[in-house]
Amino acid sequence: MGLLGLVYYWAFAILLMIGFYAVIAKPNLIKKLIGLSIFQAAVFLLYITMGKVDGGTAPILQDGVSLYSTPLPQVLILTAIVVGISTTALGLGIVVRIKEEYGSIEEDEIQERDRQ
Amino acid sequence: MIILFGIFLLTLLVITALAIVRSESLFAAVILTGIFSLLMAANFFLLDAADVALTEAAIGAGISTVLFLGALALTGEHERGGTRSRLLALGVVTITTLIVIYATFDKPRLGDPDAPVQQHVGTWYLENTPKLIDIPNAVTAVLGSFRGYDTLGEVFVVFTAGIGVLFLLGARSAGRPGEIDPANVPDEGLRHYLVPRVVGRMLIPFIFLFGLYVQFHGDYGPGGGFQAGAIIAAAVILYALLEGEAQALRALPMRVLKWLVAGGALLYGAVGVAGMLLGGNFLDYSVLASDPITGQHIGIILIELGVGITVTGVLLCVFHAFAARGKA
Amino acid sequence: MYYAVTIATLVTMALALVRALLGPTIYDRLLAANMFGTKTVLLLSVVAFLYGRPDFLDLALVYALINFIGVIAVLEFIRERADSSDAAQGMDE
Amino acid sequence: MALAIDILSWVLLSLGGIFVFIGGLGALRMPNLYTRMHAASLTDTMAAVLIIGGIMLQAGMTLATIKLAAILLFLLLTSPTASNALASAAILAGVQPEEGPIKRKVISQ
Repeated sequence: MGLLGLVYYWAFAILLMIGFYAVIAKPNLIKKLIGLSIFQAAVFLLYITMGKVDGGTAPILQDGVSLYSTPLPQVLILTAIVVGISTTALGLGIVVRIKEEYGSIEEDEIQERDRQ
Repeated sequence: MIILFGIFLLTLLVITALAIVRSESLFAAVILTGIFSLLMAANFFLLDAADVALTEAAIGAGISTVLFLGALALTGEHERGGTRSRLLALGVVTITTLIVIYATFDKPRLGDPDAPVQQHVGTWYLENTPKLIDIPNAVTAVLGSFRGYDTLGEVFVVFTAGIGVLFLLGARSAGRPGEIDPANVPDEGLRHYLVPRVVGRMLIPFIFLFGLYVQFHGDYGPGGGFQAGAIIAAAVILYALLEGEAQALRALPMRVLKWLVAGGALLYGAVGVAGMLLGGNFLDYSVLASDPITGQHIGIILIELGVGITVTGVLLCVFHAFAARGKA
Repeated sequence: MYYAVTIATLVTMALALVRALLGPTIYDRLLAANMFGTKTVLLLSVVAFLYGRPDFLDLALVYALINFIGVIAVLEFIRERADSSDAAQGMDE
Repeated sequence: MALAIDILSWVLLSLGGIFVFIGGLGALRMPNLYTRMHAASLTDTMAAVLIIGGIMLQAGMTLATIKLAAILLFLLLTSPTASNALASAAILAGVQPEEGPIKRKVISQ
């Protein structure tokens, strides 16, 4: 295995930072939210990667199988996915209201209007 | 061999993420997000997380696309482009990536049986699921019983998010959302597109049936309330897309949806209180029946039902709130 | 043999992704996303057997049932946009 | 008998793999949207029938075969529907099908 076993973590790091870049560098609020959901997905990937065990199988018990991947990270992430979409919906709701009040969803234009 | 497949999928995942961030059109970004979700689900499946993959599938195929498109319809679909202090951001991101990658060298390799994750409480759950709860799906056992408090908290977060969206988008719009008079909306939805309409209508009952199967089969295979809630919400959203908002609201009025949102969370809490009244702890299901294991089974089925009802209600409320805002 | 099918599916996913990245119109991307969905169903079915746990076919079933909702949503989105601005919008991007 | 079923299922699976690949190639190389759609949707359907048929032969008479049959049925219904909806959306938005011999255009963003 060696380094091959770390590639998943590297992908996690890269995805995390792609999402983070969208959040800090893109002025568009919806783009920021999409970036945030990429960030979120990267964290999901990290948890699930840690739970995997060699030669194991999914933690749904079956006769004749003795090695299972650990169920705990899967439980945490399963609920987090549904919570993630709900909070994203809340964020989109806020963006829609901002658009209605400010007429724009670009961060700098909103700040411009706030200064006036 | 499987690990190579996984790494290939991860490469595609990273490329897709880059394309999403670079894309100027938000519409294109949303469609690429659909591909991202498919890749994510395939990866979860390769990593032995069948339940998680099922959740990602139920949410990613349809619902998230529909929500983002609903928001785009209200805000415009093009990014103005231009990036503030791009070099600074790139620098920060590159340095952080390198630090995180450097840190991964201390992590246990993928699938290492001696990793800390495999040592402590996870093993305990796997050993005790057959003894204490006696259902095959350890994920459902942990979700519903061992960590029932956690799940209760998550359900309340979903509940709160739903209420938040209703507050934000329900306020101060001309026609109050959900209260549109169905008779006044003459022609909407895809009524004139016969192929999607006929096939879609034919499939809706099957999607419902499959949602119920996922809900109640969750003890024995991948599934449970979270996934089933998303699948059933997808079926209703499909109906709304094909026949128009008004028709969907006539079939399942906003009033009912709000009851569903609150009722599911309430059912979950009530199961916990029932345990207390019967002499156990909060969310201790073993006192619900004379035999503790039967009690656990009853408790898990009831709370999963509560979860499913709340998730369906919240996702549908959010969908209708966005759609109604567009028409008001 | 399952491996061969898996590899063919993965390569096709890569080709579809290239199409999704090249565009040029939004509908090319959507076509690629839709292809990706079908390929994922096939991949998941094959891998379920590769792992020897055919009870996980439920996952492929979810995608087979609800993956087309995304395309329907785009059609509805375009229809509403065309309705609200009667003038033809032309191609995206 | 078992050998015959094995061979048949391998043949189906490999044909399916070839179809999948051809579909991907078509979606990538065809010159415009509607031809790409044609390549992708036709091979999608054929490949699904072949591959899932091949797995069904391997699975034998089990619950898995019934689930596979359901997957195949729903794929056969939804995949062409999605193509239809996609084409409708493209036409509605004004993407014109080209007539006559198709010239390969330079792809520009």
